[in-house]
Amino acid sequence: MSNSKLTRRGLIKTGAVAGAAGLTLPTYLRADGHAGFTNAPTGDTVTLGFNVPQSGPYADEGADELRAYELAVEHLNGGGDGGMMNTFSSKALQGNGILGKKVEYVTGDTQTKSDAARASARSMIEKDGAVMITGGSSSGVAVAVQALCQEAGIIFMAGLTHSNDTTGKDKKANGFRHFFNSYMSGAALAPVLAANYGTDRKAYHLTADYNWGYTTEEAVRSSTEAMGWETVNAVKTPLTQTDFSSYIAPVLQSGADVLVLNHYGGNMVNSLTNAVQFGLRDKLVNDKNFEIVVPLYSRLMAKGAGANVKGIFGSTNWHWSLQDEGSKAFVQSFGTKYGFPPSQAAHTCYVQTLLYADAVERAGSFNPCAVVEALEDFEFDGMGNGKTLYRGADHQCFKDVLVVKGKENPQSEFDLLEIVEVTPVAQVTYDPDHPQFSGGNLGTCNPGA
Amino acid sequence: MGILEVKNVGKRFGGLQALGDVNLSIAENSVHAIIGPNGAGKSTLLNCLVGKLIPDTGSVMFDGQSVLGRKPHEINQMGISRVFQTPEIFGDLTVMENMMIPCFAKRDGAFEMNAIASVASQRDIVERAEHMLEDMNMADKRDMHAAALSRGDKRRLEIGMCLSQEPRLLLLDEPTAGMARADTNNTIDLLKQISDERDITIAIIEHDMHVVFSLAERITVLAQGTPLVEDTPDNIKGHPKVREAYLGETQTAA
Amino acid sequence: MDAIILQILNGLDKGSAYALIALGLTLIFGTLGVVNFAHGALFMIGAFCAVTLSRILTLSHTIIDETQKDFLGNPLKVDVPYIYDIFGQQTGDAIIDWAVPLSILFAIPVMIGIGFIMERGLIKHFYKRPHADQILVTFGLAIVLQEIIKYFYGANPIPTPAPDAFRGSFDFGAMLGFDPNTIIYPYWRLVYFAFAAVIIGAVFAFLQFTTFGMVVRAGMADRETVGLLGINIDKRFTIMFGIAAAVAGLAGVMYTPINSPNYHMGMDFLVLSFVVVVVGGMGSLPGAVLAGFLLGILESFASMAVVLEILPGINQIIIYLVAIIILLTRPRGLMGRRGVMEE
Amino acid sequence: MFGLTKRDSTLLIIVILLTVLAPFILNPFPEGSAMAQFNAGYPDLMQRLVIFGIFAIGFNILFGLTGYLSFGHAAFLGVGSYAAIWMMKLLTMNVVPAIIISVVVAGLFSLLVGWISLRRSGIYFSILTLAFAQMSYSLAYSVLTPITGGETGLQPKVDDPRILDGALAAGQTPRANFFGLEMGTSYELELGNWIFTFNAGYYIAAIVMILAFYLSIRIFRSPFGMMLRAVKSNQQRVNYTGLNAKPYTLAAFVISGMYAGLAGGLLVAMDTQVGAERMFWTASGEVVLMTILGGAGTLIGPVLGAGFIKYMENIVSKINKSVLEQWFAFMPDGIEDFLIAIVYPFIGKGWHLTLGILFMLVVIFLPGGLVEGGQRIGRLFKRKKPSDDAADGKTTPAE
Repeated sequence: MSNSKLTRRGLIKTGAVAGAAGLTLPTYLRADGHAGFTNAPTGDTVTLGFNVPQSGPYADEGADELRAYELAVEHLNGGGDGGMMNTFSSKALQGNGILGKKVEYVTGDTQTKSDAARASARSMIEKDGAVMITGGSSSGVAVAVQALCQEAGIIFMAGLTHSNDTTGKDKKANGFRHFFNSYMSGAALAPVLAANYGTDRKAYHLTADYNWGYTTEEAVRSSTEAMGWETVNAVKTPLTQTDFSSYIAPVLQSGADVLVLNHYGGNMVNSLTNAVQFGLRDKLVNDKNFEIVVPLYSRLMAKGAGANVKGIFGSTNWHWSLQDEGSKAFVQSFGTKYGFPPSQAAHTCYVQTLLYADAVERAGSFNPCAVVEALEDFEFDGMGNGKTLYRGADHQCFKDVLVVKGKENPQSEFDLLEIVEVTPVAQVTYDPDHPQFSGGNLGTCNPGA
Repeated sequence: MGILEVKNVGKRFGGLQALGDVNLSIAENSVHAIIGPNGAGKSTLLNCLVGKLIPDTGSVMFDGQSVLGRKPHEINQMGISRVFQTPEIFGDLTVMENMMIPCFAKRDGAFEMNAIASVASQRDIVERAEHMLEDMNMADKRDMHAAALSRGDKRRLEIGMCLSQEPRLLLLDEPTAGMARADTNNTIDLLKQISDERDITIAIIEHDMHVVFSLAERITVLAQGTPLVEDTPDNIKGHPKVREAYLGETQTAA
Repeated sequence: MDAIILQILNGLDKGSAYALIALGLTLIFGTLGVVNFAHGALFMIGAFCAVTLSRILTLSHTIIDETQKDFLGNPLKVDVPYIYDIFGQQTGDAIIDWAVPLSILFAIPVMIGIGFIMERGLIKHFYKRPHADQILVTFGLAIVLQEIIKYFYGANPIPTPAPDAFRGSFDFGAMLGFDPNTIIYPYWRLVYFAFAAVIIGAVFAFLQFTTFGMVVRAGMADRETVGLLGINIDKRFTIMFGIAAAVAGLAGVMYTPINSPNYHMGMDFLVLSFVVVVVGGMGSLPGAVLAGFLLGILESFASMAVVLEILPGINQIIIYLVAIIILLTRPRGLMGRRGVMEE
Repeated sequence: MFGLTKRDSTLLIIVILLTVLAPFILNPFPEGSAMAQFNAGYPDLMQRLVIFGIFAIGFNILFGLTGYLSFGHAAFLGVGSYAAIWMMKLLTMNVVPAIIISVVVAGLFSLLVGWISLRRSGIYFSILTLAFAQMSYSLAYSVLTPITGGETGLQPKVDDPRILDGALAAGQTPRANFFGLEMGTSYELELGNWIFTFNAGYYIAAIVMILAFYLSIRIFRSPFGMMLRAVKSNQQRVNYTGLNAKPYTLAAFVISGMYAGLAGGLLVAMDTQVGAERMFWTASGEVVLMTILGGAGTLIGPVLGAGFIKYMENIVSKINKSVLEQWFAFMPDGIEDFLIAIVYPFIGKGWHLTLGILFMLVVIFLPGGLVEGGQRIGRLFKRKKPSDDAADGKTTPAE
C-alpha cells in the first residue's frame, strides 16, 4: 500500500496497479513514490507555482512580481534576451527550460492572508503538480507557505519577506530567502545614520504591532543604540490603523529628534504622510533638524507617499539604478518588455526563479533534497547584489544591502529613490544563532512522497 | 376575593397621570368588561396586569400572589393569557405549528432543549393541538401559513393558542377591533362558548358596546384613569354618569 | 496637560471624519431603512474624484528631451500638461496645486449623480426586502465599485497633496502659552475639521429649517403616515440618497491629503462607521455625530504611550470595547429610537 | 429513515451521494483539456468546501432559525482553530482530540459572547458580536502573539512536546492523522483521461459534514427548532406564551458557535496552520454571505452558498492570461485579443469583481438565494401550479 502525502496531477503516467480499499472497481493507482519525491515531472514540461497577492493592498506589488516571473520563465525557455542568465556566475542554465523540460507556470492569489495563500499553494501542488512554489509579499504568508512546502516536499523560494522569523525561528529546510531581513536593515542603516545625523540622537519608534514590526524595531534599536543613539520611546500601532495622527502628534513633546517608522505598505505610506503633514521635518529639536527614518523602503510605497519621501533614509534589497552588469541586464529586459523599470520585489522573484532553475540543473534532479544540497552554501555573482552566499545554516542569502533615500528631483514616477551607500555584505552578516534569530530549527529536507 | 385584585394602582408618564387610583376585583369564572373612552387608561391598566408596565403605586394580586415585578412570561406561567388588539401570532409558521407552541410551553415549562426528537413524534402535543384546532373550527386550515389567514381566523387562532395553555384568566384587548360584522359575531359566539364550557375568567377591554353587552357579566367604566362605576350591564346601560361620559359619545359616533 | 490638549485635537479631527461618514449612513438608514454596505465605497469614490480631477488637470502630451536619458538609455520623454499650454506654466502649476479644493466642485455633481443612479437603479427595489438581502446587494455593489476603481487606478495609494498654502502646521502651544512646538497641528487637518463642521451644520440646518427637511424628518419618524398625506416621499428620499452620497463623497475628497487614497479605503472605514452609527443609536443624526467625536477622542487617548504602558494593546480594541460598554448600558446606543432596526 | 420524514431523508441521501461522489462530480473535465482549469476535485478545495459547509450550516442554525444576524462568527472558528493547533502541539497529532477541544473551546467562548450580546437584538446585537470578533482578531494579531503566533500564526514544529506521540523519525515532519491514517493520504483513480482523487482527509471531513448536516435537519425539525422559528416570527407572542426567549436563542448561538469551532478544528486537521486573519470581520462577513447567497433558513442553502464562494475564490482566481490565451487560441488573432481583453478583468486578480457581480445578480433575481434558483428550475420541469409560487419559498422552512 502506497501513501502519497500530497500528490500531483497534471501529467498522466501509469504507475503500479493496486486495489484501493473499499472500492470494488479495479483501480489504477498512480504511485507517486516511483520518482521518490512529490510531483516529479515526468513529461516534457515542469510546472512552477507563482503565488502572489493579486487582491488586497499589495496587489500592485504582486502584479510586479508576476511580471518578473513571466520574464524569468521566458528567459529559462530561451526567449527574450536572456536577462541575468548572461551575467549569472553559474552557467548551468542553457535556455532550454530546466533539465530540458519546458517551464510552465500556474498563478494564484495569496490575498496577503496566510489561509488563502496556503489554499492557493495547495491547489498548485495538488491540482497542477507544481514542483516549486514562490512569491508572496509578507512574512506571515511566507512563513505559512514555507511550512506547507516543508510538509508537502516542495521547494519554497520566498518572495518579499523581511521579518527575521522567516529564516529565524520559523526557518525550514525546504525554504529559501533571497530577500534581506530586519537585522540587515538595521546593520546597514546605522552607520549611514550616524554619518549623516550624528551619534547623539534621541529616537522615537512607531512600530507596526505584529511580528515583522517587532523584529524590525529590535534590529534598528540595537544597531542604532550601539552607535550611541538613545531610544526615547517605542509605541506600537495597530495593523488596521489608517490615520496615525494620534501617534505622530506626541513625538515632538517627547524630546526626540528622530522618528523611526517601522511600518510597511499602507501603514508606512500613511504614517510617513502624516508625519510630514505635522511638519516634523521643519522643526529644530535639541538644536538639530528633526529627521525621519523608514527602515524598509519599496518603490511602490515611495510612490504612494509621493513627495513626502524626499530626503528620507531607508534600506532596500535592490534598486534598478544599480550599475552592475546583472542589474543592467535585468532592467534592460524588464524595461523593454513592460516599459518601466522593475521593483525590488520583481528583482527578488526573478532571481529566485533563476536560482532555483540553476540549482536543479546543477543537481541534475528536481528532487527537493538535491535542490537543497545544491543551494546550500552556494556562492554566486552577477545577480545584482554583488557576490552572494546562500548560507546553508539558515537558507538566508547574504549580500550587499542598499541604503537609499528619497530623491529630491525625480525624473519620472519610477525614479523616486537614490542609492546612498551600498553596505558591504560583511557588515550585515550575523551568526546563525544570533539572538534575533533564535528558537528555530531548520530540520532536514523533505522530498515528500 | 376575586381571582384578580387590583388595589390603588397608579401610573404616570411624565406629566400625564395615566392611571389615578384604580381598584378592581374580578370574580373567578366571570366575564368582566372594562370600558371607557379613548385615553381613559384601559390599555395602560392591561399592560400593568401582564407585566409590560410596572405601576408606580398599588398592588396587583392574581390568585393571592403579586404579579408586580415579574416578567411577561412569568406572569403567563401563573395562568394569565393575553389576546392582543392586533392578533399576535407566528406569521411564518403554519396554523398547526402555531397551536403546538403553547402546547409545548404548557408541557415543558419555561425552557426545554428538545433539539433531537422530531416535532411529529410528540404524539401528546400533536393530539392536543389538533383537538384545539377542531374546537376552533380550523382543522381544515392546519397547514396554511398563519400570515395568510383572514383577520377573523387570526383572532380565532390566537384565542385558541391562549386556551391551549389552559389559563385561569384570559385578557382580551379589543378582540373585535377592525373586524367585519360577521367576524365580530363569530368571535362573540366563540367567547360565549368558551366562557360556558370552561372554568375560565375572562377580562375584556372593548370599544364595541354590542360586544360588551352580549358578553359581560360585570362592567367597569374607566374615565381619565379612574374607575367611574362598576355594575351589571343592565345597570350600566341606565347609569346617567356613564351615558354622559361615554355612551353618548359612541352613540353619536355610531 | 499639553499632551491631553493635543489628543483632544486629534480626537476631534478623527471624529470629524467618522462623523461625516456616519452622518450619511444614518441619513440612508433613517430615511430609507436600508443597510447600505456600499457607503464606504461612496467615500472612496469621492476621494477618487479628487484623484481624477488632478489627473485631468495634468493630462499631458509628451515631448522628447534629447539632453536627458531614461533608465534604458533612450532619450527621455517629458510630460507637459496641456494646462501649461492654456494658462502658462505658473498659473497651470497653481491650478494643479489647488486640485483637491477644486475637486469639491467636481465631486458634488458626480456624487449626487452616482447617488441618484444607485437609488433609482438598485436600492429602490430593496426597500421592502429583508435587511439580509440589502446587505448582500450593497456589499456586492461595494466590491464591484472598488474593483472598478482598482482596475483603473491600481491598488497602490495615490499621493494627492493639499495646496502648498496649507503645508505645515499651526502652533497652538505658543498661542496658549505652552512651549513652542509642543502643540502643533497641521493646517489641512484644521481645514478638514472646519469643513466637517460646516457640512454637518448644513445638513442639520437643511433638515431643520426647510419644508423639504421637515417632510423628510417626518418620513423618518413615520413613513406611512407621511405617504398617506399625499406627499411624494419617494422622490424626496431619492434626493436624500443623493445628498448622503455627496456628503460621503466630500468627506472623501477632503480626506485625500490626509492619507493617500487607495481602492480599499472605503472598506477600511465601513466597519468603523457602522460601529459609530450604532453606538450613536439607529436613526439618530445627532447620535451619529456625537458617537463619531466620542470614539475619535477615545481612540486618540488610547494611543498615548503612557496609556499603552499600563494597558498594552488597548489601542487595538478601544473602539470595540467602548461600543460594547455603551450598548450594554444604553440599549439603543447614545440617542437611538425604539424600534429602529431592532428586529 | 433515521427519524426523518421522507422529504428530509431524500435530501440527506442526496447530500450523502454528492459528498461521497464529490471526487467525480467536481472533476468533470479530463486532465490536460482546456476546461480542466474548472476542475475542483483536488483535496484542498474539496476539504474546504465541506468545512465551510459545516461553518455555514451552523451559522444558519442561528441566523436562519432565530433571525439573529451575528457578524462575529469567524471568531469562534478562529478560537476553535487555535485550540486545535495547541492540542496538536502539546498532546498529539491525532485529529480527534484536536477537533473535540476545538468544539468545546468555541462552545465556551460563544457562551460568553452570546450571553452578553443577546441582551440586545437587531443591529445592536450584530454590532456587539462584530465588536467581540474584531477584538479577538486584533489581540491575536498583536499583543497575544506569544499564544497565537501573531502575524506568522502557528504551525506544528518538529520540537513541539506532543507528549502522547512517539519521537519523529529523522527528516519527518509532524503530520495530522486519524489514528495513524494521515490526512494527506490520497488514492488516485485513473479512468481514461480522467484522474479522480480520493483523499482520506476529505472523507473524514465529509463524514463530519454529513453528521453535522443530519444534526441540523434534526434541530430544524425538533420542538426546539420550532421554538426558534417562533422567536424569529414573533418574540412578543413567545413571551406571552410563558416562554423566555433568551435560553432558546442562547442555546442556538452556542450550537452555531460549536459548529464554527468544529469547522475551525477541521481546518487545522486538514491544513495544520492557524493565522489571525481567519477572525477578521471579512471572514465573519463571508459566512453571512454564504448563508444568504445559498438561502437563509433553508437546510441545503448554506452548503451551496459556501461551495459557490469557495469555488469562485479558488478556481477563478487561478485563471491567468496565459490560460485565456490557450482557451481562445483557435480564434483568429483579432477576435482572440478582443475576447481576452473582455474576459481578462473578470478572472485572476479580478475574481472579486466577478464575485461582487454574482452577489448582486443572485440577490436581485433570486430573492431566496441559490435554493430558489433550484426550485425555479425544478418548477420549469414540473409546470404544475404557477400561481402559488410567490407566496412560497420565503416561508418554507426546509429544503
